Amino acid sequence: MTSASELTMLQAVNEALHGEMARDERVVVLGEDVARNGGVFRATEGLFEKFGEQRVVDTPLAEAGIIGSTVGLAMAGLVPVAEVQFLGFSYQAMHQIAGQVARLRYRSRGRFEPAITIRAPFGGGVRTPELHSDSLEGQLANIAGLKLVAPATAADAKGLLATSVRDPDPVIFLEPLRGYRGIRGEVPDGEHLVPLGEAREARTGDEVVIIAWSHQVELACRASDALAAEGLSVAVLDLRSLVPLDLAGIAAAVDRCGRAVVVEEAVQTGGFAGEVVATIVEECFWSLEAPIVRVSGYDAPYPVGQLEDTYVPDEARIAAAVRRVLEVA
Amino acid sequence: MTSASELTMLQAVNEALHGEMARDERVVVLGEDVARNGGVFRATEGLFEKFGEQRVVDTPLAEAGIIGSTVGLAMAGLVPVAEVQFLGFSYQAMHQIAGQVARLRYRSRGRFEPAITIRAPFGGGVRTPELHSDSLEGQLANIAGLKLVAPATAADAKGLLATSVRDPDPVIFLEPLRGYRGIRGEVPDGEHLVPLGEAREARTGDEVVIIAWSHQVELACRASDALAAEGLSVAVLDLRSLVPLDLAGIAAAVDRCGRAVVVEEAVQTGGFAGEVVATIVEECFWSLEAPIVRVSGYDAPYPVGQLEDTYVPDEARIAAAVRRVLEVA
Amino acid sequence: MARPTEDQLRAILVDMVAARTQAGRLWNLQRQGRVGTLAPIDGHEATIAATAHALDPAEDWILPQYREPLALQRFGPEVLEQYLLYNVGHPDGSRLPESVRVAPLQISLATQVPHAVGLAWGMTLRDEPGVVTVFFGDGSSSEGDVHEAMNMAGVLKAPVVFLCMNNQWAISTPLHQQTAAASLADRAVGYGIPGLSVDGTDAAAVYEVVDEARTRARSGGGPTLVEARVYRLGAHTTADDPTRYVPPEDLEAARRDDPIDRLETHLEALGLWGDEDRATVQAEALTLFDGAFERAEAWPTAPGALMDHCFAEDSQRMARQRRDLLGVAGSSGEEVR
Amino acid sequence: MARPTEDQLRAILVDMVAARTQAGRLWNLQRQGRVGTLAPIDGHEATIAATAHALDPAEDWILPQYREPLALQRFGPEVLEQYLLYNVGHPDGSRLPESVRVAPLQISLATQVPHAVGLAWGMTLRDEPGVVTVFFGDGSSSEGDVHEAMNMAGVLKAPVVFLCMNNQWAISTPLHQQTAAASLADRAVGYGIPGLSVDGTDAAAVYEVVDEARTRARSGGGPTLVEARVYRLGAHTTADDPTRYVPPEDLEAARRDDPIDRLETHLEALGLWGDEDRATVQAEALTLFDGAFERAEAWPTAPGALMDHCFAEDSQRMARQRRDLLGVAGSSGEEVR
Ligand SMILES: Cc1ncc(C[n+]2csc(CCOP(=O)(O)OP(=O)(O)O)c2C)c(N)n1
Ligand SMILES: Cc1ncc(C[n+]2csc(CCOP(=O)(O)OP(=O)(O)O)c2C)c(N)n1
Ligand SMILES: [Mg+2]
Ligand SMILES: [Mg+2]
Repeated sequence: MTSASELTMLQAVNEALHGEMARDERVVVLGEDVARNGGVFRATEGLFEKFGEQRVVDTPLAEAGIIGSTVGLAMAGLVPVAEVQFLGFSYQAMHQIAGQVARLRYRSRGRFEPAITIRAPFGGGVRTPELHSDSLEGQLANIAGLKLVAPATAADAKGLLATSVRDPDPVIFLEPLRGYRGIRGEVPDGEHLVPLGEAREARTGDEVVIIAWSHQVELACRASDALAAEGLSVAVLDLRSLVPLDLAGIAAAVDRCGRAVVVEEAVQTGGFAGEVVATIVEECFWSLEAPIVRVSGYDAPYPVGQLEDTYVPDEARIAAAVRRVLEVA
Repeated sequence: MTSASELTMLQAVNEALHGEMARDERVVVLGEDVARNGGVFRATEGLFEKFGEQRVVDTPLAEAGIIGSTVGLAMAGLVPVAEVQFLGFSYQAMHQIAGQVARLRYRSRGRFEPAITIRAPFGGGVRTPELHSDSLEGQLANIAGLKLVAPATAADAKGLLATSVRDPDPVIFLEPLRGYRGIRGEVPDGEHLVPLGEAREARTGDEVVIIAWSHQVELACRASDALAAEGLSVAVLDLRSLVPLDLAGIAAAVDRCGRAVVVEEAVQTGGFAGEVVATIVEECFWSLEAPIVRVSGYDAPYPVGQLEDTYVPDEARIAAAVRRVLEVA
Repeated sequence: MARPTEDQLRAILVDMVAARTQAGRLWNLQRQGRVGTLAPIDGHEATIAATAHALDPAEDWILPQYREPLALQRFGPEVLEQYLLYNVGHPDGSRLPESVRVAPLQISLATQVPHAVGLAWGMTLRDEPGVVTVFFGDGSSSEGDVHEAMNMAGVLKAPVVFLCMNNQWAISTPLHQQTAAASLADRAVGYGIPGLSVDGTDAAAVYEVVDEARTRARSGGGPTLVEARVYRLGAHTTADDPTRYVPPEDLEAARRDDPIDRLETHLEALGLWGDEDRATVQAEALTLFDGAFERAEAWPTAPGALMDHCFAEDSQRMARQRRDLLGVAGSSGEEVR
Repeated sequence: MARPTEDQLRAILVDMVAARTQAGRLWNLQRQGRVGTLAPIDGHEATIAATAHALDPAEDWILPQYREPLALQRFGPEVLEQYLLYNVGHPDGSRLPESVRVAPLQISLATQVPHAVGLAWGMTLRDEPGVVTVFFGDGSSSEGDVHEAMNMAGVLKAPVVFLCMNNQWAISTPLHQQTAAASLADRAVGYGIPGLSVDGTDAAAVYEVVDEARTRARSGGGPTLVEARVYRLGAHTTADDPTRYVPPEDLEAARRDDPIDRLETHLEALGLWGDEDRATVQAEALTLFDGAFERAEAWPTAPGALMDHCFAEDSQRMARQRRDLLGVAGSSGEEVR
């Protein structure tokens, strides 16, 4: 049996990076302020001291250059783990992410292995300046050739990141800003791997299933617990990875509950929640006893501090949505 | 009564640009090869000769510079109409499109008016090199602050483009490569305006509605006509604009037919068809008599020439989908 | 190229001292949790204030990065007022009145640089005489947008002053890891435009080069790249701990070149400045600040502001979202059938 | 810096003549609709072939834009074979065997330039001796990626040869509208790296500068920017009509400097080249080409190739899509429950 420690998501991410760099010397970490400073959130703390300036590199301030160079590093047989300081700045590198990283294997017909991981913090609730909190999953999921991973717990942050670094395909690894210090939990010591594409039942239940990922899982669980007090049995399905998507896991939960709420923080139109709804309709339309409700951000840019709490879905909005799908006879 | 002429979509786009530049001297056209060469497809033909090098400008080869400069031009009170030579290269400017163009009004709280239009050809079927055919609607629709217009007919190409240029908000105007010369029809002469956000019933019908936009409308209509020969009544709803989306128009069609097929050319996961399905579920779940089926590209990059026809939805795939939603008793 | 008059130098110093004083107050308010993360101005005052004084607020534009507002008094008192509103997290903090030719702060680094080219180009198309000065840091200079913009401006001969504030750091990344260039002004030749490097702690020198660049731009001579060499005397932001990476000896050396001390010494020698002047300016700066901050904290916020100005008019979906939002602000806002 | 030997010059000429000959054949095939849109090599042969001969195919890499393949014989016959497969629209056309250190063509302009930096950097991390040469055009040089890459390479001292093929045009946009720079080599100083401008129609001169840059890179001296000045003698692509914008007199002047004529004259004077040599080379080039093209046209395509190599393993959804695709390839492939 393996021992475990109580860690924050941030510590879990850091532990995974230490573990992977120690395990595989092909792993290199690059990005803005990731070396001497250990990252602006300390996610890469200690790597520079432990693995040296050759493998842990502070790059110039140039996202397209950073992501573009990971393509070349992969061609050289290395395993780059790049940090985009905030997901909103991945836009500066979108041509490299969508047109190059995502297509390196495809274009070369398997000659080059894009074992590239791009880590980026995202999501709101911590009063950041503009473009630091934006949720872009819906946009990234539409780019063929990319995997999209979004852990909700400290254990998964470690296990999914380790798996992502080892994965032969490019992975965008999303780390919730609010979870860095706000989410903590038991994390297995030593090697810990969690497969991509297997959703996790964060709460069991059979009346409604709330489907979520990343920090929204935490909120969904709180809503589920609150509703349990009212005698409602509300399941929470943590997708863990959006690409690959656990079609069977989603179908099983919806078939069982017959009612579903999908939660995300992004702009509603074109968000990934829409994809989840479409998937449910394709997978288990006949099990549906009520329309699926989306709880999301609004069709407006992620706002400044004073309006953040209005924009970001919270426990109350999620609970209200659950009640709504239950009201339908 | 106004006269009309038979034009290709390309001629219609060109006519709209001529009309808007003549009407409003604040309109400036900029992009790669748009001036002396009249655009690589001749969409801007004659503008340089007619309106001069001040208002029709060949820029350096720099998409972020082009789109970024439209923000400043708008701040100066001009009405920039920029061309991105192929939509796939809007990725190079995505940080300017999503973070700047889309937020100019929002960030300045209404001080600056982003009367910016970004035209871009897209879509497959004409054997272009990589990244020339990609459909990015699903990704662009998730960016709050952008309008997204995708005409399917020559008349709409003129009428929607003229409206887009006059619209006070940023508009991404999508022109189907296959439609440039492949789609032709009667186009009103002189001023012709089509409002944004009003879907068009391209075919009437009451058994199934095919929801589509841009070139897929053409294919959907062919499928509808073929199925009509088998005695099936299949409506085709041309969305015309994805943002703003005609919620009422979609609801009316689905309420009437009870069965729907959504067609798009993009990668399936995260494509805009998913948003349409989610919208239908929200708007008229109880009218649905069968699961909505998506006909789309695959979860792989848009392929090279020999595989194009396999990738792009065609009349046969659309018809098969219609039959499938009808099979369900 | 004109040297600043003694009156101008004194006016510049007044703005610099006021900025430094207000920056200290703002830092304390941040520590009290009353304002959000912000980037201190310390060390940058001479470059910003002298640039502002070399420009004409009635015709010229300033496109800032995020460190500049406190030293832009010359462009109007609203710059301070809105900056404080911005810092308390109010959306209207990014709105300046039509009369103030200053753009909102830019968080997405370097994206404002192409904006400057479009704005300057647009002004020439409209036969307006103004020049656009755009600020960006040494770190930002590595972004592709700066390249695309400077090259485009060279071709268009757009009246832009590209003001690269080289404070030696991009958060924890030192200049030598940012670029191998001997000087960031060396970028100019690659665009066929003039490039000048100036000691950014010397207000008079900055005024001169900006005046020269502005004069050239106004006479159709096109853009100029100005590198202002300064040193970031404070933390990158209130969220940063520079002791992790800034060599103390470098910081010490830089403090000895504090732009404010330099100009004070100069003007004291001329008998134009003394302790009382400083005391008065500091007192006035704080009075101004405290009044504006009080108004900023009291400024009302409505949940609907979330959707205001996204589009000129709400879309069908936005109208519903707004209705739900207002109906249940903060508690429930998902889309209702 | 080494001058090419006469044997090397002759070998370079052989490749240039073969390339020009095959380009003509390819153009005709395109006109017959047997291959897709392509970009002719005419006028660029000396720069490409001489560069290839200055490199070591066993250790060095070439990252092309899209005009180069026909003159890269030195890197192996597979370059031509796969290029033809690419031109008939087969996905495998972008695959070269492990032994061939040439990357797939790049359509998204300038994106290959940061790749070169990462690859060169990666090779140094792995203690491999090779140098990476990346081709990009004068138009592409305006893209932000080129700036970010050259700056990063300067800091990392990555062994890269940035080869800017300045053929005076980006489709219809002439160099003077692309940049106000006097020379694209002037960009180098802004990154603290050496910049050389060379007459790209002079094979010997190109060989020398590339050899010099390569030697420096291999000895840890870091990257070099090389501007090769040539003139695009043909259309931008088979879809382009240059008569709309290319001044005939410029084209005429350029034809007088045809790189092939230049080198032929030089080697004829040395008695190393004559009409028979040309005839033989042309004949062999066509035989090689025709054989390869026949195989390319006959190469089988399977609909499943659409999804192959997207991921190492299909996702659940992809597996279904593949099943539907194969079940109903070309006729119906929408997702089935
Ligand atoms: C495009 C982008 N990338 C990264 C960041 C995160 N970030 C904020 S400030 C900063 C350093 C900026 O350095 P510099 O341009 O020199 O300005 P300074 O802070 O030194 O004044 C970074 C990396 C950002 N805001 N935008
Ligand atoms: C990022 C991007 N923008 C635009 C295009 C469309 N395009 C293809 S070739 C070309 C001109 C390229 O000029 P240059 O780099 O000088 O290369 P050349 O064709 O002259 O060899 C353009 C604009 C593209 N392929 N990629
Ligand atoms: Mg700096
Ligand atoms: Mg060129």
